[in-house]
Amino acid sequence: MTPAPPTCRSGHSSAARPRPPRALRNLNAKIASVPMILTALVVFMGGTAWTVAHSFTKSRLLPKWKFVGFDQYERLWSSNRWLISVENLLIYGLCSLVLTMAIGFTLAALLDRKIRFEGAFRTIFLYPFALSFVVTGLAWQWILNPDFGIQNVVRSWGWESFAFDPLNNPETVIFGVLIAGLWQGSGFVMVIMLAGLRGIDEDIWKAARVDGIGVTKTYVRVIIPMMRPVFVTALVIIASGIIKLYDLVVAQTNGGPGISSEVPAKYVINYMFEAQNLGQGFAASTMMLLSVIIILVPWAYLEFGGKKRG
Amino acid sequence: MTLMTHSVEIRDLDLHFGELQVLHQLNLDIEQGEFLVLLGSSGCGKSTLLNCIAGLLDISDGQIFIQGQNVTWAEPSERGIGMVFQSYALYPQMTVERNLSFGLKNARLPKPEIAKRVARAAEVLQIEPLLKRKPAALSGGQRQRVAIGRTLVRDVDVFLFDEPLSNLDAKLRADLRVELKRLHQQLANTMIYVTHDQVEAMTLADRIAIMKGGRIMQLSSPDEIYNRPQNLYVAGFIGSPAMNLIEGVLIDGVFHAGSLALPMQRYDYRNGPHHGAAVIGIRPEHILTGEQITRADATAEVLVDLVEGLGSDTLVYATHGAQNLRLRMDGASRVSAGDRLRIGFDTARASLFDPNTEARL
Amino acid sequence: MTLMTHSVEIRDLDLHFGELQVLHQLNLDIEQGEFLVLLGSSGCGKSTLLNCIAGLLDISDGQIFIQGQNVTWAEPSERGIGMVFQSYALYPQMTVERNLSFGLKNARLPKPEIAKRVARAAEVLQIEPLLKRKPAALSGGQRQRVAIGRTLVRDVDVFLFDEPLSNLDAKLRADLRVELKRLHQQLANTMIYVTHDQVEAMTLADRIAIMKGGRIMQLSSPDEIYNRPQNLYVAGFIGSPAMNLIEGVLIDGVFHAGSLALPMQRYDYRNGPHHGAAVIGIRPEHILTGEQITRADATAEVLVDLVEGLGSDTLVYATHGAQNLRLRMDGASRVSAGDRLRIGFDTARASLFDPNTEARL
Amino acid sequence: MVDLTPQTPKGSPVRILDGPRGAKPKTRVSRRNVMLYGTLLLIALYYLLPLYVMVVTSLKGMPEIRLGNIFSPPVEITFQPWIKAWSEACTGINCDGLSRGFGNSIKILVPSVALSIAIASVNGYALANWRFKGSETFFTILIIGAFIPYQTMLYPIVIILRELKLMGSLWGLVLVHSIFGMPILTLLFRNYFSSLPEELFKAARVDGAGFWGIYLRVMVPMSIPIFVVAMILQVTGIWNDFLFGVIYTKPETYPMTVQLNNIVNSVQGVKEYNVNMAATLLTGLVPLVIYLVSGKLFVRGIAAGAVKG
Amino acid sequence: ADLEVTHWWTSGGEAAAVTKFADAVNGQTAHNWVDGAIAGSGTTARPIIISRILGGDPMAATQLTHGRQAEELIEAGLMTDLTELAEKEGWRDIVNPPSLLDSCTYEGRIYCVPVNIHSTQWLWLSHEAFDKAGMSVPQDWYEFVAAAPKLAEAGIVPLAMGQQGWQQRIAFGALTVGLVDPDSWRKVSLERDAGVAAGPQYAKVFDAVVDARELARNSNVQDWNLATNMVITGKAGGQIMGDWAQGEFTLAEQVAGQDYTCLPGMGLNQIIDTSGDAFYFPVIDDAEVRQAQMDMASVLISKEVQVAFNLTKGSLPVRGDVDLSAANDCMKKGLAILADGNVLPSMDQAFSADTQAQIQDLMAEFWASDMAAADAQARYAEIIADAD
Ligand SMILES: Nc1ncnc2c1ncn2[C@@H]1O[C@H](COP(=O)(O)OP(=O)(O)OP(=O)(O)O)[C@@H](O)[C@H]1O
Ligand SMILES: Nc1ncnc2c1ncn2[C@@H]1O[C@H](COP(=O)(O)OP(=O)(O)OP(=O)(O)O)[C@@H](O)[C@H]1O
Ligand SMILES: [Mg+2]
Ligand SMILES: [Mg+2]
Repeated sequence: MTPAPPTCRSGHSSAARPRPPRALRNLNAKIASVPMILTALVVFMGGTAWTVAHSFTKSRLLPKWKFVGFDQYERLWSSNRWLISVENLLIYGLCSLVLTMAIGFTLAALLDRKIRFEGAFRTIFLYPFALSFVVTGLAWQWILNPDFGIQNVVRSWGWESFAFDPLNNPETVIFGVLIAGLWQGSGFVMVIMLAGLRGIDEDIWKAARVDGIGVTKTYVRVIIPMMRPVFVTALVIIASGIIKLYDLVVAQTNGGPGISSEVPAKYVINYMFEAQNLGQGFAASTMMLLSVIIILVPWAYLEFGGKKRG
Repeated sequence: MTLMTHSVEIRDLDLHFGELQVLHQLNLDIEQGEFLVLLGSSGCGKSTLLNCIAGLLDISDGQIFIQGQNVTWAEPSERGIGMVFQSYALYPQMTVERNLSFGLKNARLPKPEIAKRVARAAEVLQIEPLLKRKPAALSGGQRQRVAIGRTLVRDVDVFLFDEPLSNLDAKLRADLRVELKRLHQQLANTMIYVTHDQVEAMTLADRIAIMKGGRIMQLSSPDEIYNRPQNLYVAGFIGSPAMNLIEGVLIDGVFHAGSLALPMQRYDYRNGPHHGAAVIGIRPEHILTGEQITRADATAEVLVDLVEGLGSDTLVYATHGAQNLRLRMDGASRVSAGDRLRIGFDTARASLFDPNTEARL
Repeated sequence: MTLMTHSVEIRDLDLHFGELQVLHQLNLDIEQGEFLVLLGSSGCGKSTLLNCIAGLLDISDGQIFIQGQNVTWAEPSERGIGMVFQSYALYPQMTVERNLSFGLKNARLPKPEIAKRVARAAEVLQIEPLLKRKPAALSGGQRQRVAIGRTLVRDVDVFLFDEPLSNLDAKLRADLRVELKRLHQQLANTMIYVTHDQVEAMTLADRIAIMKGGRIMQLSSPDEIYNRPQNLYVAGFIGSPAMNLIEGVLIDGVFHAGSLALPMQRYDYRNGPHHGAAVIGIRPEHILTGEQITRADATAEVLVDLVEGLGSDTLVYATHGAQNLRLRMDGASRVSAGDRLRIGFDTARASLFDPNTEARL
Repeated sequence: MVDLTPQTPKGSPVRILDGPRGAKPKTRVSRRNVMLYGTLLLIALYYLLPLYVMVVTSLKGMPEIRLGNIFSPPVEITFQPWIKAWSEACTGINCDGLSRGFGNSIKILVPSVALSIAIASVNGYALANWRFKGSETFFTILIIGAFIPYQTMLYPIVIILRELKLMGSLWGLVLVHSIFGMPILTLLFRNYFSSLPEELFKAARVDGAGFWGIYLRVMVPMSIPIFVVAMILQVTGIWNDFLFGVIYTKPETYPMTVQLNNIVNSVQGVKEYNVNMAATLLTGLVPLVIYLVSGKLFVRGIAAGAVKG
Repeated sequence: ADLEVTHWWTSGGEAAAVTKFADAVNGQTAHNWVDGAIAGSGTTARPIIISRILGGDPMAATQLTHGRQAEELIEAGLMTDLTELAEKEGWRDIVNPPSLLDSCTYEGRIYCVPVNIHSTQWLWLSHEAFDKAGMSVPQDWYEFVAAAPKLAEAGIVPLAMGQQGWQQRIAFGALTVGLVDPDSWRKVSLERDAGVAAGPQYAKVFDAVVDARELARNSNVQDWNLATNMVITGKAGGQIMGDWAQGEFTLAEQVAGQDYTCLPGMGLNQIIDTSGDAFYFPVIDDAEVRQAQMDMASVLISKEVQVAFNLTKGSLPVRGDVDLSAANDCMKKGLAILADGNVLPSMDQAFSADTQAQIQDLMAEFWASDMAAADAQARYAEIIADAD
């Protein structure tokens, strides 16, 4: 279509454009990534480094360079409240992980059974996710209140000895928090699971039916193992929420009764601002970070660093 | 009815998806050990029919018998059928061995029996070295074999295949086609096979059912389908390049179309001679050229428009007046666009159709 | 270097993905107006090569010239190429018209010029009625045409196609193949076409480049490739069913394999006669049967193992001692498994290879 | 393995075309359905309970609340608590309820959502289609950042904002929301853009579109579902945020949640549960409505962006 | 100029009191009080206030508990020096007790305006409750403990206690001041004498807390004012709470001595501490605002405003020279103790926030568990030994 190239072209390399230097290749992408790079380096890395560095100081109300070595950590790990916080987080985290997954998956599986009113059910299970933890905490604090909540109602039906008062018992309070946490978080996990289920090859179901494998068994032995990546996604999302657990506890129990429902994030906040012992707060948050990194780095490496896309 | 039953019988099968009727009063008898291929263009209801037979879809009306048992309401696993899917639907997290044995374990067969059957299937399909691998570590062809193996171990009467080769590349497809054919000769089970690949259908089938819009258009042997299509749809559908279809009129046993006049004396009419409007169908390879032209009942000269050399054959697109003609010639032929070519018609191998009913004359 | 340049020239092209070297010191000259097909099995680097030419992949070493310009480091849009993808890659949210004009708008062409070119392309491709539709409302074939149109409007020198037909069903594929061929005759642009479908390659190409593991194994006309493969790989790769390859030994111009003795007097050696181990390759259709057997240089008797009727042809799988043979016979042949069949060899059309170097003798 | 002799049917030697025919009879109340819907309804009840309690309580007067049962419907419906929560409740010396927080929340919400989505989508696009050396490393750091409890970052961010002279301004808060929304949103967008056919991207490059041209003209119009998901997540997150809203702004621009906290935590004699509930509901209304309206899109978008196989 | 003021006075009585300040500022100066109330006590408010100041966008004035909280901010030069104004108005002469001004002083300069005196050592008793149980109102802590079983019999919660750490800490502090002799108290609180903290004097306190824990077993309210409300309505016999509880009684129109009784120092040691609130003025680089800050400081400490504010809030004014004839019974008790000079430094002055937080954690744990008095005392002694 175009005319033949001009006749007087002597050699090939005359118009050759040199290989562009490395730094300038993909320049626009690099420019566009500046916010991400800044956030990653300055805010997350820088902020973290700053925090870790100050955890070795005797900072009080204001950050100060008064180096005290591992003093803050020693005190941290000898603090009863911190130990209880960690224990609570472990209990809550473990239960929350397992139960959120279980509930989320069960709901998704139920909804995936081609039922009527799927939209309505889905909305009902999902709406708590739209509410803040503060709201969730308040609502459940109230429902679990023995004087006018569930216990009171059941008693008013005539079952006088009925007792359901998780929030005022140090042994059970964390499970009271768990009830609210599950209520809020499982809907979102359900959506993720549902999306995952919808992605499963229809033929697998048919194959299982022809093989005579029951629905439950198909889920357990075939579908769930196939959804590994979905579970990993859900796991990461839930886990990141668990570590940050703070608002819910503050709104629902404020750490009480006593210190029996304290959690690490709350410890951090209280020591940073109320006790005005930044060093202690930073030491606690460094411990939290450390555990996050131990769990996460291998995962992130596998997920993002290792394999390359075509 | 005799005591001798068909392997699969389908009676007056109807299937709706909501408003949409996908299968219409469909009847089909399949013999013991027969290899039946369901062929049709996309969306004609092939998979739907197969799923009805398997019990994976609840039918709207009609009955289904397998080995003489009414299985209309039976569960898929109780029908004595096995199914191989297009995507194979292997359980990805289980080894090949577990894939094969999973159904049996579920049916609570004794361990030694399971081991025996798995070993047997692995032997038949030559997948013994793969037993410990997971599906992800298998090639397409190997996966396909495992999928068949999963059906094999269950000792079923009827094998159902839904386009089991269409995900593979051409070479592998050709190889596996041959293997499948051998397997059928060895096992002699009834097999129902869905495809939209004509080559597969022609090579594999004992009988082919050509479907269109939820109805069976013709159910015959591949040879019959190819050489004696029962209606225009089948005629146009089967064969690549497609049959040349020329509209004209049949007067006193001679077919006239434009300047063409083909004496149809040697034509084998279905219901005796016919007069009036007709469509003649002639396959590209039944248009004779070169020395063979002596065998022709009539000849004509055409203008070559385009030539495609396939190596083994040469396809020639030519025109005769306003009429486009496709010819298949020998791979060694040296024709090129613009040439004028003398061709001959072998009317005995042609087909005639009524343009109104579209049925074969 | 002459003043008259090739359309595309590739010099010593290397490409790595990390550790993996995908293209190895590849050289390729493509003439003005040539239709070049890159053919090879999956993963051999066809798409990679095409992407390098298009500038969509940064090469590791070497140079690329288009119309005599060194475009090794030019942006894709500056190379004077257009590309049609397997999935067509139409912009789903734009109408056909916007799809066509997108590239021109990016190049800031004046509005009237854009309109003119879009109209022209739409006319050539006969998609005028579709201009206001979105891609989702088009059939596969129509989409394909729009994808070509997008390239057409840009008035480029070289068209690149990456398996543009492989997403279509068999029938449509055949039709579009013919259309594409016509289009090339009409436009006379240089076209580089990637496929792994032999039929496409054979029918479309002026020259075919057979690739394997990032290297070009043979670059010749389809006829040459089919009838005079340069090495064992090409011989085995091209042709369906594949060429019969028989190992034996060449002694005094006679090829011996088991009880078979084929006089190779009529064979056209590349470098003069050869002695010692050799592999003979004979295409299924060059094994003669029936009356043609008189033309044969040697005959043998085989046992028919499996017969596949394709309608137009019949494929016969047979054995001669331990040797498996594939034969292609006429569609009307009546052979069945178990038959004994007399066959003849046309040695002039056979190929001989050195089993060590794998090269043609 | 296969018996080639034809089988005689079991039972009657003469097989007639009898037995079941037509569609398998399905009772509407099969055991399976009872189980299925029963379970669903039960769980739905658990999920609805708090909402029900909040609504019912917000419509009762205080005397009725004190009488006890939180589950009983209001005898006498009163909207007074809603009015009070919206425009009368006091914090400190201001008695104008949530109403003034609402406008602020909107003012914070709109630019925050817009900016955070804009940044994250461009980042995701660069990561998916224009990788460069180190891009994945930065991304990994970013993702780990998603796990850092916000509270630990309060001080460093205060310092950053101080250096940028953005402390206390609306834009400071917008920036903070963009930073903390970035990890998850970038992940979503990156996964989504990766799932789009790469050929489209290549086609656009051949067509001469540059980095921004492809993003704006090709990618964005194709990515509505994921933009919807991102929007929903951000609206929920930012609307419900209390911590940043209160720390990085000042009283004139306090968002609704701060007002809510003030109302709920300012106990005046007795806790006015009805007002608290009304205030809570009012605050949650915006995200709730968004969820109700766009639930289906949300699931679709999640399927496209978060769950990769 | 607009003066943005942050504070956490949001309960009914508190809000009414702060309105007096706002009215005074708006009325007596040309400036405008912009209220920045943050509910949820100092825990919520303090991080906000501190971040704002550190972030370079401070409010014009803020409430802080005086004592050691602001020391570092002053040190960092973030707070406005009020010395000039103080000298001009002679604060050193009018502020009573003078220790209040000392708390505002850092290296000889004055940085805050004390606005009230709060004492935390009060036992509030409900007449209605004791009437119901058919008893007379007890006169000290031990009598109260003795009366408890009868209250419980009558279905009354003997001791109302909000289940929040700071309330438990205050109760502990109150019992300490009430039960321990002042010398021992000083040894522990000011000299960090861990030996005394572990000794028999303090053992009494921990036993008393064990008693209190028992008495409050059925009190399951969270907020202090809800606990106060139990006393007001006769659902509870008594409550240990600071003098700000007075505001709630006033709001409920109860009359001291008639509807309720207040016992400073648990009715044992007639001593109170003098903590209180103060206003600080962060440095703002704007002359107009700086002037406004001075004007506001001057208004806050002026006579009429002090009276109006403290009467509403239930706290004591920081000036000895005001007329409090309108004060009620309880306030007068407090004033009398003040006048006698039976005052101790407040906890905020004695301990750093960090140490207080540790004590609070200990108390929270102690109240909610069955920890033995001896164990708690041992841990308390440890905290004292490490205190700074
Ligand atoms: N679950 C379903 N709901 C509604 N319509 C359906 C459903 N499954 C299939 N159909 C419709 O029924 C018709 C037949 O579908 P079927 O899958 O049997 O076609 P097919 O012949 O297998 O086609 P293909 O070759 O593409 O697989 C189609 O028109 C299809 O749209
Ligand atoms: N981005 C990539 N990173 C790493 N390896 C790649 C990438 N793209 C392709 N490859 C590898 O390069 C080789 C050639 O790939 P290419 O896509 O060119 O094959 P192809 O010949 O086009 O195959 P197909 O017919 O399947 O399209 C393959 O082994 C492939 O795995
Ligand atoms: Mg199908
Ligand atoms: Mg490719």
